[in-house]
Amino acid sequence: AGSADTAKTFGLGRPAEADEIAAWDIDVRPDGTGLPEGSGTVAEGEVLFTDNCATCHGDFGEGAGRWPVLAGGQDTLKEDRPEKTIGSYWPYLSTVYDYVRRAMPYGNARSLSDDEVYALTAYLLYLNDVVTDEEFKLSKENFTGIHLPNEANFIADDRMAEAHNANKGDPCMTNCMAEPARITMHARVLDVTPGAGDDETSGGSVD
Amino acid sequence: AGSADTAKTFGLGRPAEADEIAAWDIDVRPDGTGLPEGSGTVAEGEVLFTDNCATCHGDFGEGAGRWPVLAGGQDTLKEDRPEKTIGSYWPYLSTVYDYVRRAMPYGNARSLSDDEVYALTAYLLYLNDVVTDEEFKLSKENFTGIHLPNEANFIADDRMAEAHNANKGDPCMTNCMAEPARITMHARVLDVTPGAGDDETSGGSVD
Amino acid sequence: AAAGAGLVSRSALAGDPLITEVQDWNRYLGDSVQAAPYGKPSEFEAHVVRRDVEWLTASPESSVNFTPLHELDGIITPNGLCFERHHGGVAQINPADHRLMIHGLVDKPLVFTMEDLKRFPRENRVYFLECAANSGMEWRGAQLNGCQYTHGMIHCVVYTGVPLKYLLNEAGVKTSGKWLLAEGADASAMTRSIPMEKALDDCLVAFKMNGEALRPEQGYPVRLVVPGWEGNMWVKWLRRLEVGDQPWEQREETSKYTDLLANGKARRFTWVMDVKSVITSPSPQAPVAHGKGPLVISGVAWSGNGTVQRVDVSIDGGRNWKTARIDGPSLSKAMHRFYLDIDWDGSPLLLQSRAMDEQGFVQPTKNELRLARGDNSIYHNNGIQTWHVKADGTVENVEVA
Amino acid sequence: AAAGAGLVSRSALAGDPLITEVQDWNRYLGDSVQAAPYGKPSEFEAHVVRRDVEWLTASPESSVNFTPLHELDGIITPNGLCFERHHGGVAQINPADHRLMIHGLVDKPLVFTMEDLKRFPRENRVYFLECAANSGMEWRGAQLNGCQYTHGMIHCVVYTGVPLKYLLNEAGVKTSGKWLLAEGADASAMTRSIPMEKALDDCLVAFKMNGEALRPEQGYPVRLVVPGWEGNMWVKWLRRLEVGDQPWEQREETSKYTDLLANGKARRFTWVMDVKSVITSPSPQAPVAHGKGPLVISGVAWSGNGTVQRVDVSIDGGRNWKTARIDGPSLSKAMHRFYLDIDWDGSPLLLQSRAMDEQGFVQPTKNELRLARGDNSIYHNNGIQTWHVKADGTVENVEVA
Ligand code: HEC
Ligand code: HEC
Ligand SMILES: [Ca+2]
Ligand SMILES: [Ca+2]
Ligand SMILES: [Ca+2]
Ligand SMILES: [Ca+2]
Ligand SMILES: [Ca+2]
Ligand SMILES: [Ca+2]
Ligand SMILES: [Co+2]
Ligand SMILES: [Co+2]
Repeated sequence: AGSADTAKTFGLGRPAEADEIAAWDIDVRPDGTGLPEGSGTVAEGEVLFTDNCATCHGDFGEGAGRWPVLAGGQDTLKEDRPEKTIGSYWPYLSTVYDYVRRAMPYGNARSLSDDEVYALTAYLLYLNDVVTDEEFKLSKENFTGIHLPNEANFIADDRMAEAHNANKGDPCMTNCMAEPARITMHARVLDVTPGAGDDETSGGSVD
Repeated sequence: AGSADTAKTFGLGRPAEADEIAAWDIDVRPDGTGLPEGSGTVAEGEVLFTDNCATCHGDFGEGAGRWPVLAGGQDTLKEDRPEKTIGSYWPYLSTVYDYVRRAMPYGNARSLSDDEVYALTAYLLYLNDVVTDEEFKLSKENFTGIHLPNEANFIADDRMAEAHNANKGDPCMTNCMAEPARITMHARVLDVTPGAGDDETSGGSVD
Repeated sequence: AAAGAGLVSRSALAGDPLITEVQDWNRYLGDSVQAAPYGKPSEFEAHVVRRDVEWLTASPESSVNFTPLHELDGIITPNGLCFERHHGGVAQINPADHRLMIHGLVDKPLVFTMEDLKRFPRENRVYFLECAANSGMEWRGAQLNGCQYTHGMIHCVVYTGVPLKYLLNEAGVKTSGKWLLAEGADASAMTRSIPMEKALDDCLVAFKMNGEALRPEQGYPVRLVVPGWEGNMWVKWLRRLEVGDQPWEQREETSKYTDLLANGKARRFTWVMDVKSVITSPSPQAPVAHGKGPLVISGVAWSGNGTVQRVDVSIDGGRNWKTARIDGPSLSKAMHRFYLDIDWDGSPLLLQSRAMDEQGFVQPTKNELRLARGDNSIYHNNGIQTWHVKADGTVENVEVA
Repeated sequence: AAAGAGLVSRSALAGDPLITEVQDWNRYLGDSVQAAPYGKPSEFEAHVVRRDVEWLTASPESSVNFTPLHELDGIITPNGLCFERHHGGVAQINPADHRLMIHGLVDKPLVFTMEDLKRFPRENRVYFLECAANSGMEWRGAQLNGCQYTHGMIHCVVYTGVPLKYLLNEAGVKTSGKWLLAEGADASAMTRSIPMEKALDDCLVAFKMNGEALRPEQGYPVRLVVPGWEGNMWVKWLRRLEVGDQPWEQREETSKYTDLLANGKARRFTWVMDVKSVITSPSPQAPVAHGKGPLVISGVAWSGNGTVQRVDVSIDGGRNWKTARIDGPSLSKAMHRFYLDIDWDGSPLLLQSRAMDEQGFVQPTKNELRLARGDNSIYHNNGIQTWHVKADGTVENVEVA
């Protein structure tokens, strides 16, 4: 009998087998680590997308109803209602492959083959004008050669440099405004009780 | 606007009306405070007890099944299985009046009149041999003249004087017993999963 | 779609199929955010419930059920698992219909609504509530196999409430007012006498537990909190507070909750809950399933005198002790969680825990208690508990010498 | 029997009949101790539930519901009311079928069962979990009338779990291992990259919340706890931990949970949840029903940087401030409860709270945030909230200047 000690090991758990690791280790990184063997073309992807994805994401990735938009939105990031898509916002193509393989189609995840995910990823590149050739074939080999347009626009967390964070110190306690405060905006959604009244709104969405 | 302050009052609540206080203020103390006007005899109490109490407490307060025993048990307090009743254990008669009025009959509390409670209390005195006359009438007037046998045996909390409490200080950590510990008793109730196995037992009860 | 294309080969792989095959919960959508507006535990936790012992009482409406301590960790008891003790069943009261009256030796007798109470300054405090009868069935010897039954008349939650002193101050206690009678609105109209000194010290009139409204079985809409003192005094469904100059000697402080000694004398007004602890795992309901090697010994300790300063654990029936690690907040009159992480060699153990509180009181052995009080006491059994862990991992409630 | 004999006269008495007449719950027995093995709130609390906002999301299985902060008090969120956010519905997993794998840049890739995890030394810690999108709908301006919706993507519970460092140590992290990928077993197979420094600091692999097993919607049987950091990283149904030398740039750290600035640049890896507070009562869903006089202003404050040092409250829209009373435990990266008890004169109020944390960070105004980041950010809105209390006691969500 002895007490706990951070440095020591406990001899708990069992070795993970190679096949077990392979079964779960499906993540893909921007440098291509994790990409499986295989390939798929834009044309193949179009068929797959129409069959498995378009009901939610629209034939051209424009999004049906409130389901996510996957294509378009280029040059909207500084506008009033930016549209963040694979083409307009996402920094890395690896994320598309990784995410579609792990989580799509929504409600039937892990049902696509590796080749099918290559084809769908190729088609999403096509819908976003990153490739223009319907015969383009995406493969493990050419994958890391492709870059998404917005990659350079991601920066490190610099919240600390914002004015209100940079100037620490005791905040003002009395007469902090020259004039009495006046109301500049009222809540737009007046009835928050779900089911009672009008649930429709022009409001934003949650991510 | 100001912050909380223990000394100040808040002006909350409303005055309690006399009738409201009277409706709830039914407690009775050993000195007779709280006793209502009225009276009742042993004989009246016997009828009431038979009608309203005996199904649970037995015709003579001996307790039906596992329902509480109300009479008897005198001189058992030092024995192996003491029987604590009004006659053998309770220090004050006021408690009988107070409790029967507030909580009995079980399942139909507050249904007895003040006279009825006097009569039942008289009958419980009779069942416990504190009075012996069936014509004895208990009333607000003679109430505090009656003392229960065990009153003198209640003492103040002196747990602090017990050996294990009196000697504070760091307890023994090593070789605290001359010999290795040996098991002197095993749990008597082996199956504690209610509903599974035998729930009957010779064990004690909870108060 | 190509559903299953990748799976055919997978199922032939070496290793645990729970890993190599895609499981339903990894593929198909689960419940939505609309499924459970008020959530409940997993179906796989259905065994984690309060349990009663039918033979203990004549009526399940004046009875007790027990907190499943062996299934819990940390210091907070979830509201759904806090043991219940009531004497006339659970009163169901609409808060709009509830009133709290203060009268007696006061300047201004007052009636408060629940809304009134919520306008006083509030406090939040973590306190254990232990029934004085907890472990009472074990007074004569080991009887029940499971800490749920031997020690489960305790819970520990965060209370939100108004300091009782604010309410008393509002009514204005006369200088002759030395005692307080607290009364419940339930079918037992529960009453207890409380000395004014305690009432003005740390008592709360609480309307919330663990952040939400009190549960009905814990006195909804409002109960008294009497920190460190026996649970029976924490009057539920609190409706009346009378100030007086003497105690009332109510049924629950004479017939019950008095401590019969060997000489026939009985102690009354034994309020403080003494320093106490119990190992919750391993224990009879939580046997060791994994054989020798790393074993987490875990338990709870508490004291009505304040914080727990130290807990020692013995694996040899009290001959030798090791100081356990107290983990998580150490708050006055609250539960404390302790652990001793050992490397079990697989041989039988006689597990004990021994708590020491901030005032230096040390948890006694059961034999020390019996020596002091005889065999006929019921309440305030804070004796050291022994669990016999056998080589096969099963655990029994035993006593040792 | 003489049932009712005493009552006939009573009903004619002056005063509140709820007092002068014997109520049913004071006469007849209530529910027994067998009625609710696992208890639930009073029927009179049926309105205290998590609520969602249907128009927010396309699918209720990838959606959010909100903690009813306006109904709660203290610092602990009851398990049944902790907001839910999931991306593929609630996975229902039998703990016997759950596995946790550690692999990648480690000496020994390992697989743990739940039983294995429970043999490591445990800790108990109180932490808030806030979604980075909390208050995100308010970025462009006041939108929702109720702190449940504006601030309800937060909860605070006690976790019991194993320090992540013990598990990593067990597998043996190679010196090249600088990042950790955490993955869930649900239908979204949720993934996030976590820097090794944080993983080895205060992260827990937790299996209990508030004493009992994790709730299914909170990741039963096991979740990651990443104290002070955005909720999305606290991977639920945790099944895999891969050690690597670089971050993975997963969907939830690129497409989502990145912060778009006015200049079109976007911040990534914004992990810490900034110092923040909100007044929970009065608030739009908790109007003032009692008119002028004593009024309890109550709220919660928290910071991913540690403890909250101070909370100031303004009743005039930020012109003048009073320091509030922080009540209850002040624990690092946990919720704090504050109160300001005022004597309301009945005139309209513009209520605000402003928290300051142990590192000296002060909660900014919404306009300061917009000035720094533009109008298109979604996450990390820790701006000061304004409630307009009108003379009739109703409350609206407004912005002021
Ligand atoms: C039944 C509706 C549905 C179907 C069918 C569907 N998706 Fe989705 N998709 C969603 C939802 C919902 C999300 C967002 C999930 C979340 O909240 O995490 C999503 C997210 C995505 C995203 C990430 C969007 C972003 O901006 O982060 C991609 C890429 C995607 N889907 C691709 C696909 C592909 C490819 C298919 C077909 C193989 C597909 N989806 C089928 C509903 C669907
Ligand atoms: C349906 C069963 C039942 C009936 C009828 C009943 N009682 Fe009781 N009585 C009980 C129970 C149960 C208790 C213990 C309640 C508790 O746990 O607090 C009790 C307790 C008592 C006690 C206190 C016993 C003690 O040792 O503390 C007295 C005195 C008493 N009853 C008197 C009466 C009288 C007088 C009547 C008739 C007017 C009556 N009871 C009718 C069930 C009953
Ligand atoms: Ca990998
Ligand atoms: Ca192909
Ligand atoms: Ca609505
Ligand atoms: Ca009185
Ligand atoms: Ca008469
Ligand atoms: Ca049984
Ligand atoms: Co006592
Ligand atoms: Co962020």
